[in-house]
Amino acid sequence: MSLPYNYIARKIIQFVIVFFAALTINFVLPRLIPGNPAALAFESILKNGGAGVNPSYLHQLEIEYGISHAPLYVQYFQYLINLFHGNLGISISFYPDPVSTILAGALPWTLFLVATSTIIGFFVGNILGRYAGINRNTSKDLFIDLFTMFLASFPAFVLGFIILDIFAVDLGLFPITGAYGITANPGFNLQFIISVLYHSILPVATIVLTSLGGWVLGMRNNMIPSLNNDFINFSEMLGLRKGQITRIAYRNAILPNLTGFAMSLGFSVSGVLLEEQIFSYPGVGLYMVSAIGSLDYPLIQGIFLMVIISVLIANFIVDLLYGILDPRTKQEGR
Amino acid sequence: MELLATQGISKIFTKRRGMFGETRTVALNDVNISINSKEIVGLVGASGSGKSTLARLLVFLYKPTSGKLLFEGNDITGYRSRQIRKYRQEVQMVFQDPYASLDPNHNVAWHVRRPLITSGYSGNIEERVDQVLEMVTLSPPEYFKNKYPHQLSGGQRQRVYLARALAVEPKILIADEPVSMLDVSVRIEILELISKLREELGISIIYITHDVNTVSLVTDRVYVMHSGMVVEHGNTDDVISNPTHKYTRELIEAAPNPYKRI
Amino acid sequence: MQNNKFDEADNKLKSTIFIRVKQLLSKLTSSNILMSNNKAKAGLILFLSFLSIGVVGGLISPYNPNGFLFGRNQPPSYSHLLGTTAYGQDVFSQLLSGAGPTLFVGLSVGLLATAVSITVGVFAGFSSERVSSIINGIINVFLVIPGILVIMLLGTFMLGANQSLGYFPMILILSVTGWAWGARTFRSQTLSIAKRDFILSSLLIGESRLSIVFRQIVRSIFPIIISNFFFTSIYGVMGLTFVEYLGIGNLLDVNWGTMLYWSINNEAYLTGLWWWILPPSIMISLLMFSFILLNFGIDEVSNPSLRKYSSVKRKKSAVDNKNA
Amino acid sequence: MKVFMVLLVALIMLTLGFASIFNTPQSDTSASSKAAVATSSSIPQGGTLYLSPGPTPAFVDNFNPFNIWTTPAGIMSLFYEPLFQINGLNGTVLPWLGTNYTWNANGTVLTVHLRQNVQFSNGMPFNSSDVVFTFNIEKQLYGEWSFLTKIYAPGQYTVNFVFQKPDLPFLLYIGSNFILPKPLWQNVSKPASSVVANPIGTGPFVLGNFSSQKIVLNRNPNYWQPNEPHLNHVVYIDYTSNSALTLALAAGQVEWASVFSPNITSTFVAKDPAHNHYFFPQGQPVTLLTNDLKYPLNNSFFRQAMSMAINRTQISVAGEYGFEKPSNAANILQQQLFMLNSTNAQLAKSLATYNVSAAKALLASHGFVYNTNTHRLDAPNGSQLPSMTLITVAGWTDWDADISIIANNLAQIGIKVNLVTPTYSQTAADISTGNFTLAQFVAAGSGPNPWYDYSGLVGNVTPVGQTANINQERWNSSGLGFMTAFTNFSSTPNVSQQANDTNKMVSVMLNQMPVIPLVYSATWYEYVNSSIGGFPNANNNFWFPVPWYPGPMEVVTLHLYSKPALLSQEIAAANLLHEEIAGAVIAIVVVVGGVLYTTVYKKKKKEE
Repeated sequence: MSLPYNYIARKIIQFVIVFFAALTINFVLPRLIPGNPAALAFESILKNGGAGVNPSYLHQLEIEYGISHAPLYVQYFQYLINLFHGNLGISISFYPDPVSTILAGALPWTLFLVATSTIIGFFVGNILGRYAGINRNTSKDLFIDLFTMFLASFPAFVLGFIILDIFAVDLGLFPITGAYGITANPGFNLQFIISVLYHSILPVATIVLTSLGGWVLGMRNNMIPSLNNDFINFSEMLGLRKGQITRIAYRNAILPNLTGFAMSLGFSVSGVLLEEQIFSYPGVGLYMVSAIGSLDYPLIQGIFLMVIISVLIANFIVDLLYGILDPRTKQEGR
Repeated sequence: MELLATQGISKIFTKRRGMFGETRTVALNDVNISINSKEIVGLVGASGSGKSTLARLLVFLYKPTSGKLLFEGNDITGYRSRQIRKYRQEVQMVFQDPYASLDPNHNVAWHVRRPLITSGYSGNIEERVDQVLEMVTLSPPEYFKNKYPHQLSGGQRQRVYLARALAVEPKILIADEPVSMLDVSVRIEILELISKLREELGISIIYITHDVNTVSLVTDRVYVMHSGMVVEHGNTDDVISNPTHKYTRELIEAAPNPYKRI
Repeated sequence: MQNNKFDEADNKLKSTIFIRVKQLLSKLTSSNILMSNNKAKAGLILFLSFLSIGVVGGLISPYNPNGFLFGRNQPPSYSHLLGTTAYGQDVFSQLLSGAGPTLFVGLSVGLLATAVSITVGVFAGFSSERVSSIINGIINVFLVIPGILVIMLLGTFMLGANQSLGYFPMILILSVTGWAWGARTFRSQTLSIAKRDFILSSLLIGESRLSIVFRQIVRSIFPIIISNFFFTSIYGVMGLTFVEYLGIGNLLDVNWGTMLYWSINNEAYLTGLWWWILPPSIMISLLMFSFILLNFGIDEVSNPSLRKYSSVKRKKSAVDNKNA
Repeated sequence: MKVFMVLLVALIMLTLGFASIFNTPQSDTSASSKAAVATSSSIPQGGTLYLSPGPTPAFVDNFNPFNIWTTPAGIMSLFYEPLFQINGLNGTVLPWLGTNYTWNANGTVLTVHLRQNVQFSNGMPFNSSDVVFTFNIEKQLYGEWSFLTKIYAPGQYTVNFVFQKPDLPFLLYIGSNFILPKPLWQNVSKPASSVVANPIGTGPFVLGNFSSQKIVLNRNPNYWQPNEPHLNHVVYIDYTSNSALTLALAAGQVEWASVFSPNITSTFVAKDPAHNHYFFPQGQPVTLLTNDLKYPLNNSFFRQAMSMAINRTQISVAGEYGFEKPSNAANILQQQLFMLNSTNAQLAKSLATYNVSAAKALLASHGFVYNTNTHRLDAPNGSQLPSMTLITVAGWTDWDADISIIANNLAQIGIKVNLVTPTYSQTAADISTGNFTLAQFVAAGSGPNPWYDYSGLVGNVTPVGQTANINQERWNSSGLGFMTAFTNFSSTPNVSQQANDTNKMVSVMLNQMPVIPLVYSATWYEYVNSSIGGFPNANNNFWFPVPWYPGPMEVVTLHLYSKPALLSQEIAAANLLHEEIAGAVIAIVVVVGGVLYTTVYKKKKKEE
């Protein structure tokens, strides 16, 4: 099970390059948004009769918000230096809280949703896709394909709202908002864990439903050639039972779908950020909207960075996993 | 007259391993070959002997690690893209696998027409296409022109490819195992066609193969290659009947006798 | 005389165009790519009907889609087939008028992003190893960054700054976030094709790289390009609804995305105005469904592995299928 | 987006505080030193108030009094207290930590007498050193009290504020500032950005328990007001979206909130009409900003005609769900209309009345003729009037709907309007730099009198391209007699003189219409009085009723009490318990189902 040094080295280099590219994009993008948060705040104060406010207050605000008029490259190096010290800056809209504190509270919820829904989606989708692949070109296959595809193409947020309305509001079976009940005390206790699981059911279910289509189709399309290949035909001739043959084909088909697993993480995160708003789930998706609304650069950057790092690390892990599972990487490395 | 020659050509492939390490494979080591006009030269060797590398080097698909390429007495080793393109009109290559060397999305006429267009052929292109197809005994040309590769047999495909290579009237044709993937019955036809083309068009041919039998059929001279080196060369009949190198003898002994077999 | 000459040339031109079109049509029908497959057939019919609604929808909509003309929150009736919104607009008219822009954005994103993917992907696959790996790195960056973040950021920037450009900024943003998947596919496909003998052969014949790319590589991966076009168009439609849902598009345009935005912001799901929120959702879903079906069909026809598959005859069957 | 709305309104309300300056007597006034909130000892002690000032992603464990607007806004006023509580609606002053105040003869020294026997929640005594320290550190930090030359304490319970020049208005700015305990803050180097997890102040509540979704406050047993607070606990609950908060209100999980919900009657009130209530006080007008430097908007008659062509009732009903009432044309608050003389009142009404023919006639009298063929307006020189672009903030759905109505309205008099909805920051930037033609925005200020309303509309005319913080419509008010009245108003305490100046200003304003007011902006306020009593309502709007506004929030909270019958029942908690049980059952079912499935699946596999 050892991996070639070559392969790991290449993956690490790739990781670092992508990481730096992401860092740079992260630096540039927020600065594209027009407007200056300090000026906005100052103007509102002034217009609304804040005659007692000294003009130097604007400068004061800028300093406090960490807005710099230094040349971009100086800001960029400052940004990198701060990052290496783990300093993501101070949030503007949640002043004076450090961005790292806010993210420490929000990111775990997002990661929890992403992990749960991706894993459940992957397994359920693969099981359905396997079933569809075995029964290819039958009405079962058609039904599974069409149904999951229809769900995948239904606007995700509308589905979220409809599910919320039916199960939480009308039937009252599930909570409307939050990641845990207000009587639960965060910590490692049974009530809290149950509460968290209970609150995550609707969001996770929605994300799983919308992501199922891709998994099912991918698995089905990998399963069919895998069932048709020579080795399987040969095994069939040797008189292996159907179940065994299916299992062999499944093992061959799941490998390409695993790459999809890594690549789809970015997509999954998008879906989760969206559903967080609908289910009022306190992850980074909620902060993202409010941060953009209030031009909170440090928070926007922090969110961006944390999400990208998470996705990158997940990708890296899946890459390594793939390397272990697929013997061919030992020779080719790709 | 010496048309194309190599002087001490070597080719070393380096492959990176990890961040700093690398492995070196010597594919060609100090190879000297030459070909005169209107001559068919054979390159014989087992797979891995470097004969295909040499062929690709001759058409600039690889660059030599050291040594010189001489064409009509000029050193062409340092040619750049424009010169290479011009040179390639003089030296064409036929591939081993006729199933892979034709674009499945284009018909026969396209394959023959394109080299004419890119080389700026001044005459009537369609007439020339017909002419070339006739030349490789694909007649009537009208019948074949609109066929797609998958509608042709292996032998026909190899003829189409020959037509494509010959359309620009090259001086040298490099045939890299042109018949090894064909049925035995078709092999002789293609080889006869190659010999005929030499007579009719007066071009030189480098015939690369691992099959000692076919070499003796068509070539004037032969180079025997082993582990990236030329181990023996001379007139084909001399080499075959009187091999001096141990490796050549092994090669000849290993070759199946077609008459014995069937 | 002069006129005749021109007419002749004109006629000749016309006839060549005519012949070309005829060839294309006959190719399409004879190749049966779309007709041999039931899924593709259903998808095509669905898509064509959407296309026709998109073209004429604005003209046949019974009322001004943006006018505050009627009573508020009226359920469906004979005069208002799909009821009215909380602002007193006719939902049916909005649905019809909104089809055009929705399709336009979706298909434009499909076209633009696919064009970018082809350029980047094929270029990366058909250039030196170093350039190829650099481009691959760039593609990976775009793949890894969750699109929603970029859409939000670029959306607040571009849509705010350049709204007079209509849907163009939106198409641009969605293309920026949507090209990488295609480029990745095209790159790997090109990499495998570029190694084949027939590409080498063309290089030896003296074809320029550009000519090889357009005459041979693009042609070889054409089914994948079409498939990618449909997927990117799906992304375009999804992206449109998504951008509008976030409220960073121009909310006063009528399209299915803005319809959802307004219905959701007026809590149509809570107050039982199903006729406001469901029709655009279902239309979007059906439109994307038609894309998926088309894609399905093309995939099944062009991807031999989804049919009977045998590795011995792999090359042959691949070739056969491309020309079937 | 709505966070900004809240912030904006918050800042506007801050002004309300300033504004009351002019209604307060200038000298020797001393408020009574009795307990601040008139309470009856018969009100029972106990109960819990659940509230949410507005949606926010999560609470942050920081109660730094330098950032009183951080979420959940309003909570600071339950920990920290000001010298005086000022009613933004009518200017009434309640003595709080200060018992009374006096001005010296020329109005440059303000003396405030402090309440004795007040303790901070950690037991430290409150005295003048805390007040002096608070103001001085804020002066250093923000340059905030730059109009004060000196703050000093002549005695342990007396503080003097020395002004640079007579600045009577700022009394109440000083009065509503939170006072911090000096011993705890004097060694903090960066007080504004330090994290305060354990807030210490003189307020009625102390922090009990914090989590990012819930903050529990406990009664301060040593609070200086007798019998106060009536409530044992105040619980802030986090809701992350408007709709979630609305649903929580409807379910009775929250009893006091400030949230916008378009269908409040069906989603909230209808669920329990006896106890679920809302009341939206009307604030300053939302305006259609015209760029007064641009042709043809540089003509006052043109602006007047546009005003008459706009159907404010339609905007109010269709765009604003009837929550925001049509505005008058004079750009002043609803409750100030009584100040107008009959001429002005008549004009303020007629210019804001939807009258297409009058608008057309007014334009025609100046040569702008409605062309019945093109349905566009032709300028006096015969050319067609170019179309105009109207911008407003994307995502502020009510305004986005409003501009659509305005465009329809203006089309009727032949003005073609293109609609664009940039982001908030872009809109604000475009308006301040003058790169706009028409915009829907709040331009006016607000306060108990028109002087404040107008303060945002006058000033130097900034050229297009340069940033203007006030007078963003770029109206040239000089030479019209407006500025004279404006200055006179601010320098006189005489009420009849003020009324006179007001009518002069209003008259100019109506004739000029530098901006076109549309509807009064509403402040969202919902409450559930099933278990908690004492909420302000439309009939008894005794104090500003929103939970996010720090000063008033405390006054209202001290008025709230738990209804006796429900004291022993913690209804909300009971509901939640129920929910937890349901959750546990479902979670168990899911887990057991999963385990069963996998075992069965494995078994099957083995059989194969």
